[in-house]
Formats: sequence, structure tokens, C-alpha cells
Amino acid sequence: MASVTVKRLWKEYGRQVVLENLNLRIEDGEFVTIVGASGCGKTTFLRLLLGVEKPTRGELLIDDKPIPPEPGPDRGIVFQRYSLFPHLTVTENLLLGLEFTGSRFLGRLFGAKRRTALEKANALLDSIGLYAARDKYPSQLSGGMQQRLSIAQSVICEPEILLLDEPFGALDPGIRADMHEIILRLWSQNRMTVFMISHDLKESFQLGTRLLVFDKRRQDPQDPDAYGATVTYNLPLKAKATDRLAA
Amino acid sequence: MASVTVKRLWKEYGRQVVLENLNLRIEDGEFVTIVGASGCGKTTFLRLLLGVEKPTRGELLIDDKPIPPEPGPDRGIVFQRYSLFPHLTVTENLLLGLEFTGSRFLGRLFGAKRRTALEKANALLDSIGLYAARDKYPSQLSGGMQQRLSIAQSVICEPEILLLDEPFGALDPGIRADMHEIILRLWSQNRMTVFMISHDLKESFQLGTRLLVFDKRRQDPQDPDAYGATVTYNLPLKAKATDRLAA
Amino acid sequence: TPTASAAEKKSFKVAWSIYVGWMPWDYAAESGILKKWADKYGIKIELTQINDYVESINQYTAGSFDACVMTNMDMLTIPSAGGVDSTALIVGDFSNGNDGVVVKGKGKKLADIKGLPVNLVELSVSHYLLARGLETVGLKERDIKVVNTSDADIVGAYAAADTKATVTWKPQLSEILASPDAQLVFDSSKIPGEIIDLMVVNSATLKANPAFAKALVGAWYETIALMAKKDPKALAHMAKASGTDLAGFNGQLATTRMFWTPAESLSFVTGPQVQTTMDLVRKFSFDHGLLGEGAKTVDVVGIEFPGGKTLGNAKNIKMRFDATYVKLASEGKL
Amino acid sequence: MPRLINLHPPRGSAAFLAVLPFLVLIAAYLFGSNTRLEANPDDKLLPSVATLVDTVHAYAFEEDRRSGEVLLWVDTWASLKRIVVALGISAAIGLGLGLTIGAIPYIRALAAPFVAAVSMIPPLAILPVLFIVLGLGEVAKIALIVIGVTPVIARDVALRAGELPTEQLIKAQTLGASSWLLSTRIILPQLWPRLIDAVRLQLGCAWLFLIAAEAIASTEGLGYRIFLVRRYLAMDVILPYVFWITLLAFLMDWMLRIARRRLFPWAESQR
Amino acid sequence: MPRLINLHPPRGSAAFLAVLPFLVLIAAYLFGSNTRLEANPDDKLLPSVATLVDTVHAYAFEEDRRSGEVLLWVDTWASLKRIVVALGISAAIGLGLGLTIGAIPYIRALAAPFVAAVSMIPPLAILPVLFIVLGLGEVAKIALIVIGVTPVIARDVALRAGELPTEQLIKAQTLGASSWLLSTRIILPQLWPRLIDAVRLQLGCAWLFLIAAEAIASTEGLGYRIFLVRRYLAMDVILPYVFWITLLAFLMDWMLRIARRRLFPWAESQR
Ligand SMILES: Nc1ncnc2c1ncn2[C@@H]1O[C@H](COP(=O)(O)OP(=O)(O)OP(=O)(O)O)[C@@H](O)[C@H]1O
Ligand SMILES: Nc1ncnc2c1ncn2[C@@H]1O[C@H](COP(=O)(O)OP(=O)(O)OP(=O)(O)O)[C@@H](O)[C@H]1O
Ligand SMILES: [Mg+2]
Ligand SMILES: [Mg+2]
Repeated sequence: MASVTVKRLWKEYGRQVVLENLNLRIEDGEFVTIVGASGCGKTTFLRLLLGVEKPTRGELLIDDKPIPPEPGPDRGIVFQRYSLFPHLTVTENLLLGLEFTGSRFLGRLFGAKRRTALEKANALLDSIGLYAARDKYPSQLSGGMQQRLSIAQSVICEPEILLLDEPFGALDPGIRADMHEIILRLWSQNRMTVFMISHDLKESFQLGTRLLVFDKRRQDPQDPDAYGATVTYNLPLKAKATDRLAA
Repeated sequence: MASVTVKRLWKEYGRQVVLENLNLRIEDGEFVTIVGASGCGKTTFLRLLLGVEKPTRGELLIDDKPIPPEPGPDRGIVFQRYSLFPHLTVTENLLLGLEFTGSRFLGRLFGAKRRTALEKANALLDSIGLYAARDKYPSQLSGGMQQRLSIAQSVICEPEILLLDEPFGALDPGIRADMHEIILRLWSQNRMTVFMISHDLKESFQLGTRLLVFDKRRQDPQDPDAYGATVTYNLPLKAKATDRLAA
Repeated sequence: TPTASAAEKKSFKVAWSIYVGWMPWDYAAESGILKKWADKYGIKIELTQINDYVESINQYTAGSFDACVMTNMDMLTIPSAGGVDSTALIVGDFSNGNDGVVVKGKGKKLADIKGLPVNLVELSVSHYLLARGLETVGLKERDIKVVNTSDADIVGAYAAADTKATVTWKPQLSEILASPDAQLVFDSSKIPGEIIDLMVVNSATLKANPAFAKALVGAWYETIALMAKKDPKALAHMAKASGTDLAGFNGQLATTRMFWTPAESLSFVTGPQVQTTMDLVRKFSFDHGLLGEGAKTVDVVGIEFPGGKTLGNAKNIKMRFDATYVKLASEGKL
Repeated sequence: MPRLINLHPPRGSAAFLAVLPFLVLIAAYLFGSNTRLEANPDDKLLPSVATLVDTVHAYAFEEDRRSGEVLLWVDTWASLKRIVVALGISAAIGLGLGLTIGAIPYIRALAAPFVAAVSMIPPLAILPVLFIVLGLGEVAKIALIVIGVTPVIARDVALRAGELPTEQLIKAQTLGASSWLLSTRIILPQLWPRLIDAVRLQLGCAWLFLIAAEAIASTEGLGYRIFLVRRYLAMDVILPYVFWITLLAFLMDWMLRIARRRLFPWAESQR
Repeated sequence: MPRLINLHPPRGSAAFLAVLPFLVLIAAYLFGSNTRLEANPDDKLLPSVATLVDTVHAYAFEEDRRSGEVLLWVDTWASLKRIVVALGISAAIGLGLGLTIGAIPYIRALAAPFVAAVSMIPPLAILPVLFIVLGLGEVAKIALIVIGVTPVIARDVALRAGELPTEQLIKAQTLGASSWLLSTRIILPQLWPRLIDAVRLQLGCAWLFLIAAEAIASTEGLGYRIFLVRRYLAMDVILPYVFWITLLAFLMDWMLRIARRRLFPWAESQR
């Protein structure tokens, strides 16, 4: 439950302009899907929202307050290259968020608390089809399994803003539909604000309440780095969450 | 230009059966697309073809000879998690295959040879839209850029068998179409045999001359690892390469 | 710290290192003789073996020990030059062939050393012995090239092809002489009484605690009396503790001039030779910068001998030879 | 014919290959020893096998006349105690320092240059100070090893902590991890196997310091014995002792490797 | 308030933080020195600043009475030559060994246990054998460092070579790389920065061996001087020399770090 405001935002790497004069206002509880050519700066935009990159110029506000300069449990992330913790089994990877928020000092849960957390985790594992693999280490999982786990890991703590960087790239259509359902259910239950990068236009239209298209307004063929991308289309989509769930 | 024969092939990890009694005959120059649920063993099958995993039982023949037990330039691969060489720039990454095959001792090309190679590489870079980023290191590329480079890297040497593990997962529709075209052109020019895992059914139908569906025939709910997947559908697709190129 | 030890106290720490002339201390402790004497004077004496000789002196100088064994030259250059007023309580022996100069090649003479590199522990008594030896054949130190070589490695170093000459002490000297091409060309028996082995006590501690001195002196002479009698148990123990066998140990003992009785010791320290020796030693030390970078003259450190004679700066007496307790021992008054 | 890089020796020949260089070394020794002993039968530098066996027997199985103890075991026990304690302390401090230096920028700014500088101080050169501050007992010996080994372990661990992918750290923060939880639940567990590697690489150094410490002030221990007989060039004692030290260190190395594999299976399969 | 882990000290205060522990050390020294000198004005263990300055002046800027040379520079030059040559040789051999051990299973089976065993041998204990083989000159001193440092570097490099993702090696083979090309074009270039790290971690050890080597038989060098003046507890010489050695080693470390960053930018941005 958080609104996001972007004001005259620029992002440059060295002399390469990646994002150019971005202006946006996203309301509480929107489901924003982002599309755009490869390398145009979508991931960079998510990293800015996450707080791990600083804008070169301009402002980024969450609920009209400047964005905290570091990641936190209010903003969940699924990376393009899924990153799991190699030293933890599937269950442990999933429990981690609950343990962090439930036990500030030890970062571990015991007794009844642990049982409750474990139930929640197991239910989620079941719904993403990883229950049978719950004791494996990440290196023993297939690519798609890792991606599903990564998604589950970031939604289990129910963040206010969920950032998804091509979360369904490595999933087959059946499982992809299941994951859509999980994300949509969580979104409508918790009214979080979602930003999702996708290359699948159909998916973007189907899931989002708003579609952002990133593209360069200007091109300099001599110097392709001179101009950056910005939001060229900002389409409100009309469908309701409940409808989309059924779809 | 190589046929692939699979005879009564089993693959197990410990007591988990991944692939079960696989039998196949793929002719020279086919374009095989593979679909199947996440975690069912598609990547494992490619790894067997690559020669980096050994079958637990059964035979794997290329041109009716046992598969060499190690990877070689006859079989190109694009990994699900794209793997580039972090110490080489984009151009260097792409040149590598040409240098390896063109210079057995130094692994480097000089003079006219180098210029020819460079031209080939630059043309390819241009067609995948990475010419502007040619001097960057992989860690400075976006996910989709890395994936494109990875594909280009494996096709530049024109292998006889090309193994693609979800090669287009991180690409937007425009670039994806370009990549389709590049792959199809190379395939029809060199008559290589292609195995491509994809989660996009439409893409699978559109590109392949044959579609394999991997699935488990039997399920033991008590012990999900007891049975492995096998090829449940093996559909010849009728479209011609040239038609598909136009599509 | 050194001043802390000035007060009267009940327990004392003594450091010793392995050398033929000091092995009696080990036996005194092991056999209970030392404890017997300490008990007699109502004190405790803890004897600590330190394997690295120089380190033991350094530790004594830094104040970790009340007493330590060392040679006359090292006493002058380390504790005394370091400002720690020290007293030589017992003159146990002097080297009488224990230190020697070896040149590779049978039949060589000391004069043949000219122009050769000489491996030795620089600035040690070996260095002093060499300097004294060179004088006898009219050579100067610059006629040779001194290569600093640690005493632990000197036997191995001698075996190396490029080693031409070496100066060292026993037991290393015996090992080197055992090799077929080694020629002993000079040894400490030619300068008897110049390399002296001492039990050194912090002067302030000594002054405040005569009991400590009495116990040490008493234990020492009781122990070496056993040696003089060739007590097999004592000798076997000392041989083993110094890492050799009885024959090897007796070989070392043969070239060590022990003062078997308090009387012998007394006549040596009160005699004139100690003073001439110390004069030679302090000049050598000064020439080699051993009295410290700040030392402007050879006289910086004052040395006092029994009877009140002094050498050097009488206002800065840091090295004392004291015959009081040996005298008591010789009179049987301990 | 597969590439050399893909050829794995079968179990049996792997064992044979592993033993080969040792056999060559032994052969070289025998040859050298024979040659020297023929020239001079009293040569002590490379004693004959018979002499070695006798000496080993005397040191390892006969009671010492003087003390009634079997020297080799007394020495081994004394040295092992020291080195195990010292390595334990070094590993603990090294891990703590390395972890905080690697994880927390302020601590890095504060401690990294200092640790780097300290790791360069040759501890043997400041031994006198050390002995005076810590006395000549067990503490000083253990401290010498700790001082010599800890900074290197700390730097190694810090280097490795810095190599963890940033994505992991970011992800953990989005899961609500504080700096403390990040350190204890994400970074620390992944550093354990790396700590073991770091300690393994320092084993040789640790033994070196132990020997140096024992050579200065001690009355038992493997280093002490070597020091004691060195002035007699008793290679018939020194060589077996060196061999024994090497074997002990090698076994420690091997046990650490096994422990790493058992305790952190995920770190093996990561490759 | 951001997490500790995300707080980066600004440049100025980073420098201050870095200097802080050194200041504390200096203060502790001054206190200790004062206390001891009050008790005994001639105390040699912790000389006063004035004494230190005098001695440094004498050693660094005045000609020695006996030899007519400026001792500090003569010593520094002698030692630096030795250590640079030795480290160069060690790095070269260590890289070669580590690379082949890490990359080629047959070589690993053959050499890994041997290198592990050799890395555990305390070289100082077998010095006599070394003397016979190599004499007492420069060769022996350099060899001692090389013997002490190389096996550890080799093991470190081999460990790192083994950590390269298998996907890379597979990919390279599908691009037609032979074992040779794989080693020279894929593995070797990625090991360079790791070699630099390995050498950096061994710098302290290398200096230690240098000092030990110079203590054995030499006529100049930083280690020689330290051992020489240790005979009369001239801490006013030893401490500046130790400081100087530490500084030199620290500078070498720093230069290696800079070189790593300059030469292998991709290795930095990988994090
Ligand atoms: N090294 C391994 N050890 C144990 N099990 C493994 C290992 N590698 C893969 N597996 C298991 O083998 C099964 C098949 O994995 P594979 O990677 O082939 O799946 P996939 O069909 O490619 O799935 P995806 O579409 O998600 O990439 C999975 O259940 C996985 O857990
Ligand atoms: N650390 C970096 N240093 C320099 N340039 C960078 C860095 N990270 C990203 N870039 C550049 O920024 C541009 C945008 O990258 P970004 O990852 O945001 O693209 P993207 O829109 O997510 O693409 P994709 O869909 O392929 O993932 C790219 O051109 C890339 O080369
Ligand atoms: Mg991206
Ligand atoms: Mg897969």
C-alpha cells in the first residue's frame, strides 16, 4: 500500500544516459507492468525503486516521502537472474523472510512460532510445486524451480511494493498460470503495489492495471549512448483484479 | 548435420529418477522443440546430449556412433543461465569461438584472419543489436543483452548440433523475432540439428519441425521421485523453414 | 620492572640456557639441590630454561628475570650497556678451547684465513675470539669478510661448499671438527681466561636480598662438587639434557676450565687478569658499536672489580664483579 | 580421445599417482644418502635408513632414561596442544574480524588498513617485546602463532566475504534482515567453508611459528627437540621429526577438508 | 537511519578511521616507553622518540663508521632485490602449478597431495639440506622464500581455479577449445587477479622467510641487521627496521591492489 512518484528522474552510467527525464505517479495498489526493448533501462528503474542505485538527478518518492536509500522489507524483489541462498535448503530459503521479521535477534524461530511459519511455507511450497524438493539445495534445482522459489521467497513476507524482473521467464505455461494466480491473489488480498517487467505483451495486458512502455524518444546514430529511455506510453488498463483472476 | 538416436535411456540422480526409458530417433537437420513442466528433466536431457552427464542406463548415439563423452565444437549450447566469460569484452566473447577453431595453439588471430573474423563478429553483433556495447564487459550488460550475446556466441562457430535451453526467456518480442530469424537462417543455411527447450508453445510450434513433450507417465503421490519423465508426445510439424522465416 | 625487584622479596626467577658450563644449574634444579638451598634461606627460586641464549639475556635485561647466565662480553654489551646494573655473582668457568676458529682444508694455518669469508655469530664471543686470533698473526678484521651466521645453523652452513672458514663454540665446534676437512687453527685455550661464563644477578635485587645470592652460590658449589667427583648420575643427566651422550659431554667439559671450588673462583676474580680481559673486551665492544649508538667513548659503562678498582666511568657503574658470596662459600659460611 | 581436462584417473591409478612424487623423493634421498655415506661413513647430513630406524625407535618407543617418558609422544602432545589452541583462537578472531571487515564499511575503513599492516609485521622480529609482555609460558607461544596467522586469515575471509554476490545481500534486506541478521544468517554461514580453506592455507605458517616459539623458550615440543639436536647436526632426529610434523599437518589439512565436505555439502555442489 | 551495512564513511572520515588504530598503537607505545624509561633511563626495550629519531638518522642518513655505507639503504636494497626476485619466481611457479592442478585432473591426482605435503614442511627445519644443495649465497636465500611461499600460492590458485563455474568450461569446449586453449585463454586470464590476491596474502610470510634467510648467513639486508643488533637488544634499531619492513610490505600490497584494479577491471565489477 504505497504510492510511487517519480519526478524529472535521470540515470546515467558514466557518459551513457540510461533513463531520461522520467515523470510518473503510481497510486496505491496499482499493478504496473513494464515493457520495453532489451537494454533500455527497465531493470535499472527497478533498482532505483529498490534503493540500490541512486538517481543521477531527480526525485523518487514513496508515499510522498523520499525513497529510503537502501532495500527493506517494504519492497520485495525477484531478480532477473534469480538469486537464492546457496547454503540453505528450499524450505530454509523460504522460511528466511519469516524468521527475519519474526525474530529480530536470532533470526530463527522455535516452537509454536516455527510450526506456524513452517505451515505457511509448506502451503506456499505446495502451491508452487516444490514441496517434494523441499530439502534440496538451490544448486540441485532446475532453472524454473529456482525461479519459482525466488518468487515465493519475496511474496511470503507480503511487502507493500513488489518488484518483479521478468519473473516468469523460465516457466512453462501451466506453472506460469499458477504463478499468475498466486501473485494476483496476494496482490488483491494485501493491496500491494506491484511493478513487473515482462516481455510477454499478452501477460502484461492481462495482469496489469497500468502498462508502462519504456523507449528512447530520440536517437543519435553516431552516439547511441547520448540519449536515454523514458516512459513513452502510460496506459491505464481497465480490468479488475477479480476478473483477471478468473481469466 | 547429424542424426541423434536415443535408446532405452534412463537418468537418475541418487534415488530420484529424472528420465525414464527414453526412445527417440531424430534425423539430420531437424529442428526439435522441447516443452514440458518445470523440473521434469529437459535441461538434463540437453546435458546428456552435450556429453557432460552420463546416462544411468541406455544409449545415446550421434550419427549412430556413441556420443563423445565430452563437449565439443560439433555441439553448441546456450545455457538457461547464460554463461559468458567475465574477463572478455563483448567482442572478445564473440570472437572466442573463431579464435579457438582458427588458431589451435595461440587461440588468437592476427592480421587478415583477425580482420575477417572481426567482420563476421561485427555483422553478428549488429544483427543482435549489441554493436554499440561491443567494448563492455558482461557484468555491464542487461540480462537480455547477455542472453543475446550468449546465443550469438554459440552460433558463430556453426555447430552441427545446436542445443538451446530457453534461449529467448529474457527477450522482448521485437528482439525475440530477430533472434528467431537469425537462428532459422543459420539452421537452414548450415542444416544443423537443433534442440530447443521453450516454454512458449506458440514459439515451439512456429519454429520446430518436431515437437517433443516431456512428462511423467506415472505418478506416485507418496514418493514423487520414484518415476521419471519421458517423451509423451512426439509430433512432426509440417512447416518448411522458409515459410517459418517469413512468418 | 628493574626497580620493582629492588625491594626485598621471597621468590626469584633465574634464566639459563644450554651450554656445558651452565648444565649444573639444570641438575641443581632437577635433583632438588637448588630447592634445598632456597628452603634453607626461606625463599623460592624458579629456574627457567630459555633455548635461545641471546633471548635469555634480553629477557633478563628487560626485567623478566632476577638472574641469568651469560658470558662476560655479553654482560657488558647487553644488560650493562642497557643500563641494568648487574653483578657477576659466580664466575663458573672460562672457555679453554671450547671456542675455536676452523679453516676448511687439512693443514691450514690461521694466517691462511686472509681474504676468506668467515661464518660466525657476529658480535658474539666468536667474533671476539677471531679478533684476538687475527692479532696474533698480524691480520686485521678487514683482511677477512665476516658473514653473520646463526649458531643453530652453523654446522649445516659449514657443510656448504662455499663456506671456507668458521668460528664457533662447542658442541657445534665438535661437530664441525668431526668432518674430515676441518682444521682447527685457533681456539680459546690460546687466550685463557678471556671468555668467562657467569651467573649474573641484578645488582639492586642482590643488594636487597643477600639470601638469594647465598642460595645460588651454595647450590652451585654443591652441584659442581658432584661433577668434580664424576658423579655418574649427575653427568648422565647433564649430557642428556644438552642433547648428547656422556662421551660428547665429557669432550665439552675437557675444554672448559671449571672453577671446581669457591677458592679457585675467588682467586680468579680477585686476580689481575679479569681487569685486563675486561679492558680488551670493552675496547672490542666499543669498536664494534656494541655499547650503543649513543656511546661516544669506550668509558661510558663503568666496571667495578672486587676491591673497588674500576674501569671506565666510575659514576656510571653498571657492571660489577662481586666476590663477597664466593668468599663466604670458600670460608664455609653459607 | 577426450581432452586432458576431462580425463579423470580411475581410483586405483589416482592413488598410485598421488604416491609417485613421494616415491621419487624417497629414491632421491636414498641415492643422496648412499653417495654421501660412501664418501664419509660418519656423515650426518643424510643418515642411512638403518640409522633413521634406530633413532625413531629410540625416540618413539623407548622410555627416556632421564625422564622416563617417551620423547616423541611428549613432544607431540605438547606441540599439538599449542597449535590446536592457537589455530582455534586464530580462526575465531580471523572469522570475526574478516566478517565485520567484509560486511560493514565503517569497520572496513577502520580496521582493514590496520589488519593489512599488522599482517606484514614479521612477528619473529618483535619476539623480545612479545615475550616480555606475555611472559615465557604457553601464552607467549600460542600468542606468537595467533599474531602470525590471524591477520592473514582475517584478510582472506574479508576478501571472500566481499565476493558474495550483491544480489544476495539485497535480497536478504528486502526480506527484512538487519545488518546483524545479514551477518549472522547470510554471510557467516557462507564464510564457514571459506574459513576452513583459509585455515588450511595457513597450517604451514602456523607450524613454522610454533617451531620458532618452541626454539626460543620451551622444554618440550617438536620444535624444541629439533632446536636441541640441531647444534649437533643430528639429522637422524631432525628428519623424522620434520616428517612427523609434515604428517601431522597433512592430517590436520585432510581432516579439515573432510569436515568441510561433511558440514557444508552445499559448498561442494556449488561448483 | 540506514543499516550499518549500507553506511559508507565519506572520504575524509574514512581516512581518519584508517589512521585511528595506528594512533592508538603509537599512544600505547609512548605510554609504555615513558613508564619504562622513568624506571630505568637506559632501558633499551622501548626507546624514547628522541632515541629513535637519532638512531634512524644515523642509519638512514649517515655513513657507517666501519663500512662507510649508509646502512639502511644498503640493507633495503639487498632485501628488496631478494624478495622481489623470490616473489616473482614463486608467483610464476605457483601460478603454473596451481593452474595445472586446478584444471587437469591427472595433474591434480599427481601433484595436489605432494604440494599439500610440501606446503606443510617447515623449511627452516631442513636448512642444512638446503645449504648442501644450494650453498650459502643469494640462491639459498631466495630459494628459502620460494620454498616457503610457492606451495601455498599454488594451493590457493588451484582452489580458485576449481571455483570457476563449470558452465564456462563447458561453453568454451563447445566453442572448440582444447585443454591447452581452455587453460591459456579461459582459466589463466581469470586466475591473474586471484594470483595477485594470493601473493598479497603471502607477503607477510615472504618477509618472514627473508628475515629468517638473512639471519642464516649474510652480510647485509634488513633481516641481517635486525638479527645482528638483537644481540645487544638495540630496540632503537629493531623497531624502526620492523616499521620500515612493514611499510615496504604494505606498499607492495598496495601496489599489487592498484595493479589488480588497473589491469583487471572486470574482476572488480564482478562483485
Ligand atoms: N545435480 C543434481 N543433483 C540432484 N538433482 C538434480 C541435479 N540436477 C537436477 N536435478 C533434479 O533433476 C530434475 C530435472 O532437472 P532439470 O534441470 O532437467 O529440469 P528442467 O526440465 O530443465 O526444468 P526447468 O524447465 O525448470 O528448467 C529436477 O527435479 C532437479 O531437482
Ligand atoms: N553497472 C553498469 N555499468 C555500466 N553500464 C550499465 C551497468 N548496468 C547496466 N548498464 C547499462 O544500462 C543499460 C540498461 O540496462 P538494464 O539492465 O536496465 O536494461 P533492461 O531494460 O533491464 O534490459 P533487459 O530487458 O535486457 O534485461 C544497458 O545498456 C547496460 O549496458
Ligand atoms: Mg533487465
Ligand atoms: Mg531447465
